[in-house]
Amino acid sequence: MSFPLLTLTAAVPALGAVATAAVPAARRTAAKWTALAFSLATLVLAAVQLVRFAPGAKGPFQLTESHAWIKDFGVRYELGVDGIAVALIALTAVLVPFVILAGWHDADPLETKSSRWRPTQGFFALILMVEAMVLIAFEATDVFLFYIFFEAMLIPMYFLIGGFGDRAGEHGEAETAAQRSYAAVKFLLYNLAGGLIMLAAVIGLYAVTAHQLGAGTFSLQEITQARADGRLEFATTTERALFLGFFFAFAVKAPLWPLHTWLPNAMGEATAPVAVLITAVVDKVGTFAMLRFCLQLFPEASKWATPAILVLSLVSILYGALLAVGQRDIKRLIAYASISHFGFIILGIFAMTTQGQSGATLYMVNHGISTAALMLVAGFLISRRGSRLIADYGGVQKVAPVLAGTFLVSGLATLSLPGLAPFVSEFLVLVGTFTRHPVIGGIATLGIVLAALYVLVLYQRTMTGPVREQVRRMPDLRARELAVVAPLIALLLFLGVYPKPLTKIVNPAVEHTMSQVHKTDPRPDVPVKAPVTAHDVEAAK
Amino acid sequence: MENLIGLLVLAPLLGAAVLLCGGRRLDRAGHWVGTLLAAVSFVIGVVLFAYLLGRSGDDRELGVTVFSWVPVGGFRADVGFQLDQLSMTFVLLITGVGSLIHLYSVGYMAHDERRRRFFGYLNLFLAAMLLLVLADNYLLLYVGWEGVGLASFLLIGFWQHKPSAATAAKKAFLVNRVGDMGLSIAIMLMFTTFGTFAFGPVLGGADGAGEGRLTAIGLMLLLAACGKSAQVPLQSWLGDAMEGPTPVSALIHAATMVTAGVYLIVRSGAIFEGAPDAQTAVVTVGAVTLLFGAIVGCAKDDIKKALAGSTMSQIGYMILAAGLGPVGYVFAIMHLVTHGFFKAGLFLGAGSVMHAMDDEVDMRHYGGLRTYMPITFVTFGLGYLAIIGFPGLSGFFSKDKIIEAAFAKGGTEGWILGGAALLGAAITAYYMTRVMLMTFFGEKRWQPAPSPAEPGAEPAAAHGAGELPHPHEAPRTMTVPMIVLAVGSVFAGGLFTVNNAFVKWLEPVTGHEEGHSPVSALTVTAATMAVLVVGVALAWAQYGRRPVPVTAPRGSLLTRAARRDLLQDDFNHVVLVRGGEHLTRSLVYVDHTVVDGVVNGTAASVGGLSGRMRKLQNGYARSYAVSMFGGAAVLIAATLLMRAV
Amino acid sequence: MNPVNYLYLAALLFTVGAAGVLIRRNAIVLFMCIELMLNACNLAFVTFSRMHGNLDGQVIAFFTMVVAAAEVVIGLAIIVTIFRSRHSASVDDSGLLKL
Amino acid sequence: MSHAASVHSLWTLAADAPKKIPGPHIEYAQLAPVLIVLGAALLGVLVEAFLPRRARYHAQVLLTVVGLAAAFASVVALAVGGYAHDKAHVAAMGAVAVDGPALFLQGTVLLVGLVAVFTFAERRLDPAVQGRPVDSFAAQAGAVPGGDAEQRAVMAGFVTTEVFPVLLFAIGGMLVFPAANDLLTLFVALEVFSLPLYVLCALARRQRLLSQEAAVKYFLLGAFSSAFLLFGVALLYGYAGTVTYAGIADVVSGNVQTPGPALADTMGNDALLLVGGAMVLMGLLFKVGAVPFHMWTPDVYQGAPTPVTGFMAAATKVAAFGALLRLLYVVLPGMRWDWRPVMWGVAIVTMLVGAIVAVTQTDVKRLLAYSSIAHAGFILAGVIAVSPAGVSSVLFYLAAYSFVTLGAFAVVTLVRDAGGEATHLSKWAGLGRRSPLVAAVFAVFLLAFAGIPLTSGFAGKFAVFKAAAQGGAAPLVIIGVLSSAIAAFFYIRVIVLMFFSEPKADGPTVAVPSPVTSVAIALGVIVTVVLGVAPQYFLDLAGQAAVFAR
Repeated sequence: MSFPLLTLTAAVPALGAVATAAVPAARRTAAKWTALAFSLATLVLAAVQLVRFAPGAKGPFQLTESHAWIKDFGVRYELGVDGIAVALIALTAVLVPFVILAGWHDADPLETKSSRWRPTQGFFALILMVEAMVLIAFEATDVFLFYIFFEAMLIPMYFLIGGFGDRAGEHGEAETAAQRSYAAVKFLLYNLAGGLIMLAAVIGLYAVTAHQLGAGTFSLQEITQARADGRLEFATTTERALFLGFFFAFAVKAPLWPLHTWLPNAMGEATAPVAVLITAVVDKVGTFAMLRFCLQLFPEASKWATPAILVLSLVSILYGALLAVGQRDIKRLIAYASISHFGFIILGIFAMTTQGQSGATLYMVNHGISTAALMLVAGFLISRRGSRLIADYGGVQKVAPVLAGTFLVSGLATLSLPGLAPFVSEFLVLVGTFTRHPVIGGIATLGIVLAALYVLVLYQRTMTGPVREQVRRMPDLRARELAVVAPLIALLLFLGVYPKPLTKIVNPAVEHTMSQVHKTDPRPDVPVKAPVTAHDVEAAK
Repeated sequence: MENLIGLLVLAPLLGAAVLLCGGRRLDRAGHWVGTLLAAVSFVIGVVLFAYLLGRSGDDRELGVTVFSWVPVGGFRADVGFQLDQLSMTFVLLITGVGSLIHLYSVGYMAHDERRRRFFGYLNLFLAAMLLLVLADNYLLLYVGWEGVGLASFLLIGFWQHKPSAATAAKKAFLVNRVGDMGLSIAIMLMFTTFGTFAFGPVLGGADGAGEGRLTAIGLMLLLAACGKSAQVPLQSWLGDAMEGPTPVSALIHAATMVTAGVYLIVRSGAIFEGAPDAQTAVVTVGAVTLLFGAIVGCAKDDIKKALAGSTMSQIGYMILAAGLGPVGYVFAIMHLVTHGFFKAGLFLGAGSVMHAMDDEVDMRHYGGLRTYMPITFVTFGLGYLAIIGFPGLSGFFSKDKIIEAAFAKGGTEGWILGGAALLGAAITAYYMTRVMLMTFFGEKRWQPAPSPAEPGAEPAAAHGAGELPHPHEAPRTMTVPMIVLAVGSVFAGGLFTVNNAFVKWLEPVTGHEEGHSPVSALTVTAATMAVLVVGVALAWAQYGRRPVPVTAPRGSLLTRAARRDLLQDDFNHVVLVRGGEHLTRSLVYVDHTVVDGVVNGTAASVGGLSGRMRKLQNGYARSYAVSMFGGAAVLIAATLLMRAV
Repeated sequence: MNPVNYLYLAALLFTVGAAGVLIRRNAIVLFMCIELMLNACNLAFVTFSRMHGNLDGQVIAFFTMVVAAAEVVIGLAIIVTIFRSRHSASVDDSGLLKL
Repeated sequence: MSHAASVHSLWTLAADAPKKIPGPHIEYAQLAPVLIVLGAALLGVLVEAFLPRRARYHAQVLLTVVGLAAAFASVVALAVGGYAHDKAHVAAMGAVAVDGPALFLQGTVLLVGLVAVFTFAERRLDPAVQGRPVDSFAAQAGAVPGGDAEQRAVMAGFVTTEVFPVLLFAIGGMLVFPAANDLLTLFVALEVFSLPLYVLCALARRQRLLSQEAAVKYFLLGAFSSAFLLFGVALLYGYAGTVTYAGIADVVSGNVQTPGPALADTMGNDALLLVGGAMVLMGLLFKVGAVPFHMWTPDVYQGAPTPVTGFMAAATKVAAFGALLRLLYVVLPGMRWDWRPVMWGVAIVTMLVGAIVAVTQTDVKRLLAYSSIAHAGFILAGVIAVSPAGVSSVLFYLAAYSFVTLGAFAVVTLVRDAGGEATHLSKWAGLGRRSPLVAAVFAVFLLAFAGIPLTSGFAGKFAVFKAAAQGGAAPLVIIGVLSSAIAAFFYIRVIVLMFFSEPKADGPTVAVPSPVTSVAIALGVIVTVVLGVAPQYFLDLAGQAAVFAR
């Protein structure tokens, strides 16, 4: 038994959550530093994972751990990572310290109401709790284990959304609280409903495996192996039903049109760091699971559902973008933009090409970083003025140029400007889709125009124009805030110019997925003599 | 030597990074840093040019692959550069004119507190533009393509406190994005067709692909070119782009960036040659735009907007030439270069005038400036002569060739295109003469300075409100570039034509065919001269003989339409902006009431059902008993029924 | 007499008892109706016992009686308590707990 | 055949020389759990009679706890001794089964009873009278609420320590109920645990009118349903000529080789079997609170003293489901094609009605009542599976559910205002701000009810749905999942109320309980988490206990 690195990676934030929660009520700052320290320790462990991960190694999963857990349910504590998971684990581990740092003052109590009321400790402990659960979900190779944490993470997330919000604006405390609680409940119910439908499918999966293999199992490797050996065969309708059950849950989480309406509420009402946690980290579990579970467990059904899913993701792309244009609230705008981006991710996954799926994976990472940057800067902006309405801003660029500049760069990343990371992934998704479905790929390209529209409109209305009176005394980014944004932007630039470290680990995993689905990339119509590319040169070395 | 190519891009990129991230410390010296790095780039360009000249004509292509950028499956995107004669031409134009305009901006932006940032943006632009022309594949070209778009966005909106500038910047970016969409679809089509999008294999393998596919790629490339080069129907942003500082208009929106579309089409010649329909579309766009821009240019009273119309029109010529195939490629590029000189010079002159007139842009408020600013007058005048195609000046050589080539297209098409080009030349002469006359001749129509602009606005008005401007010649940093460009405007065309130098230089890359015009070259030249005279005369009759009214007369229907960009903006506004607003607003409504409504409705109906079922629990033990009794009856009946079935 | 007739009688008594529970208001009467139902059961037990020729049914009848007696004790106690608090033995008057 | 048969021979052979009356063969050791509990109950009655008032409380609590613990120990001993599988058999001349399910459920009931005693014994929540601590039960149950007698009883500091022996009697009945192996024992056990519960319901110290009303409703409807059950027993007896489970099962499955003429006659009459079976089922469904026999549940849960509600909700369900399982698996497997569709219907309606009606509840106890109805539906889904997996899943679910329920009701006893427990939900607003710990604990219970992973509720739900799916009841699983989603809504609503609503100025306070209630709640939390995170051991236990002796 090798060193349980994966368990440790998830255990550290979990321990951190306990430790943070245990800090005495009065010592809020200590709680913050504790949380930050644990999140950084997690980052170190994620980095160790990246180093230990060998992209070319045989077998779909590495760093595996496997222990018996609930024999009766056929459940094993099975962890393992492929390139996709490692990338997303790294994303999570990178983002959480920034989330903590960005939310440094978000949970400071207005006044100490009661010695037992400890919002600060709770806030940071919950964030770490979410991180731990997300990490386990990325690492799990047992469907049931994944499901458990997929569902369980809703609870801390729910408290984060419902329990902490921006300072009340014009509406007053009561209405803000009511809206926040509505958003939290909506988030939870949507996702719970998705999760419960998935539960039915999980149970169905058990019934099928138990019937055909003699003992029920949820091990991804065992199931794919059994399918390859012909020991396990799904009846067509069964496979489709199970696929739909799984997909529904992931489509709610991702979220895919028309299951998206919880996201704008949740992201709008939550504080910016929490919104980042939702869209950049937690939602990624949904798209990740489509790639890992939907496609690998139910390849035939995935192919069967592809046309419908492609259309839905296309609708998501355009619909999300158009609605983003129509928003008056900064955070809701970013939420709808995310819906559009998730459309791209799902499009890439179901394009069933290596470019599409690699692009989708890169997209998950890049969208995580870019949205985090944009949302956090937006959060800094909102915290200065106490309003989320776009109309309440104007001319910020003049008084806070660094804030405006970082906002613009993040926005440009969101609209996938070449040179910044999201461009690479978006283009890969589009190319991957286009090679198989030219019409859908072509229409999806409209998304890049709309993205420019909502980002630039947002920038124009908030940052440019005459300086508004309420904005005039706005301070520029503080050192802590810059420490949050600058590394994210640096990362966006780096991954935009040199995404190879990512593609190197992601590609083998995607090729494995493609082989599970029995799909190969379409050949070019007029293959020209392949030019010798830098890739070949480097590969030859 | 190859490694110098990378340095060419890197130098201004470094400048941009240093200037934008360097902070306030660099405020004092930033502009010189920027100018220096632009000059470094130019020097490298010249070195490379010399190196290329030293090699034989067919061996002037340098290539270097820096690193593998995005390798995924069969998708292999590299960061690699390719320097051939075509790119070299652009490199020299970009870095040369770019350096001059950097220098000019040192003076022009002297009073702007955000000058450092301005130079950062300019350097960023140079880097992106160089990347665009040096890339060895379409995807990297796309990076440069969007990069210049970004720089253009930043520079148009440089005076962000002016809502009009911010709006114009956004509009430019958006319209360009539509074009970019075309470019990305074109790249995707290439990848689907050829499995690669590097210049070499794609252009080399183009004959293997079906015409339909090539036409599709060609049309998408044309869409891209229309966006970047402000061609109909995506021309609407260029006029608004004049909100940017004038050096920007000169560099980006006249000399270099807007010509990227021409570069793209010429570069992709092999594709268009396999797709006659796409070529037809290209020439059509070119012809329409050259007239469109010219007509708009006639009606504008804003000096920069008039020049912007002219730019559109001149690029229309280039696109037209590029669409003609090997007959026109060389002339498209040649006109591009000469236009780079004289249009940049004209813009710098306009900037000088505005600088002198307290940022006044309305030509109706100018007049009689020739005595106050002689250098500006002379350089502007030379540029004017060049653009209208005065014999011997650069515009004459390049434009004449294009008109010839248009006639050489042959058939009705040739007559139409040639006629359009000829008509365009007449209108050019007319509106440029109009600009010249209104600005430098006639009596003074100066107006008191408008109320002071926002603090930190364009070169701060030296005088208080209500005073008449005191025009003066610009400082040395501004006049020197103007003079250099004027020299270029005068001699470039002739230099290129001597010994057919330009044709020979570019031929290995673009190929060249002599056109077979139904009318002789001499006839064309004569006709051109004739329409030129007519144009100048008309303008003189209107603006030289008679005093120019300070407020614009209502004008004819066409004039009014032309003032409003031939209603194209109104069309955009009604169809796209309004339509878009309606669409988004109704979608917001749909999202809230329908999509969300279904969910909330489900929740509400469960709640309603719950409320009604709850009423059954009425507290009376006997009704509970009834329920039990009924339940028992149903249970029994169902059990019996099951057996019966 | 055919023992089946006793069964019909038992069923009838049971139904009458059940109907009484459903329509009478007085808790005591209601309770008596339940007793009637129990007695109907007893009748059925005894009849079946006779039919099958074994004694199980008769023994059960005794158990039923004991249980019924116990129920009376508990039931009356509860009903009397509530009567004392409310001065009414109508089950319809106790409607505090509802919805 | 059993004691009844021997009585028969005595009767018909009366003319012969009287023989020695054969003594019944009773395996006392194997019935020890029941005997210990009932013995302790009798001792408790004696304590009431002979000990001075002041000593009674401690004596009763001690006696009850010791009795239950001893009974539990004997259950464990029996299980360890192999009675759960190898030696499983039917004891006491066919009246009582000693087998896996019986022992598992008896163990569960005893543990539930033990924890319930802790909540019964809580004396710190109500303000002390004259320096004497009082518990949740009426000072003098017979006194008119608000009357002089009550005043005097209260001032005198009377406490109804009788609740402990009464509780023990109820537990005794519940121990027999799932083990009952003939219909007569079933009926008697039913009455033995029901009658004490009726009494317990009427004993609330506060809001006595509600308490009495609950008792009278429970009593009348309970008696009504037991009449149905009894008539069903009569019909089954008429059909099979016997009331033992094995005997009836033989007749149902046609295993009787040489039926007598009467038996042959009635055996042919399926109506007797079907109607009788349905009526017995109805009696049991009433006890588990399945729709449409559920209507007593909310009223009684709300009106009864909260410790009693907790006990009743947990233990009654355990016992009644045990009996239901045994009836369906031992007696009626031969006619499963008749009852399965019907039970499908009942399960579906129960899940949906429970979940839907709960959505608009405003009283926390009623809310939990409806939630218990929905849970009954989920458990029924496992019952319907008709497989060992189904049995074990139901056993596991019952164990998991009962501790969550006990814990939840124990928390309800803590939230109080001037009028006693503050059960109206509006008063729970902002509880999370005021008492984060109590609110968090209650949230854990609610999440377990909602079936969120890592709680016992999830493991249980997964187990029953898994069994149902394997038994081919996929639609049931889907409906179960849907109603879980609806149910989640109202659990979440309470959490929202506690954590995200502003506390009201006149809101309730959370009383600091004595260690007994704390222990009860802590046990609830521990069981909830342990069964959620590491359920394998308990699933094994339930799995091993899943075979019925016939």
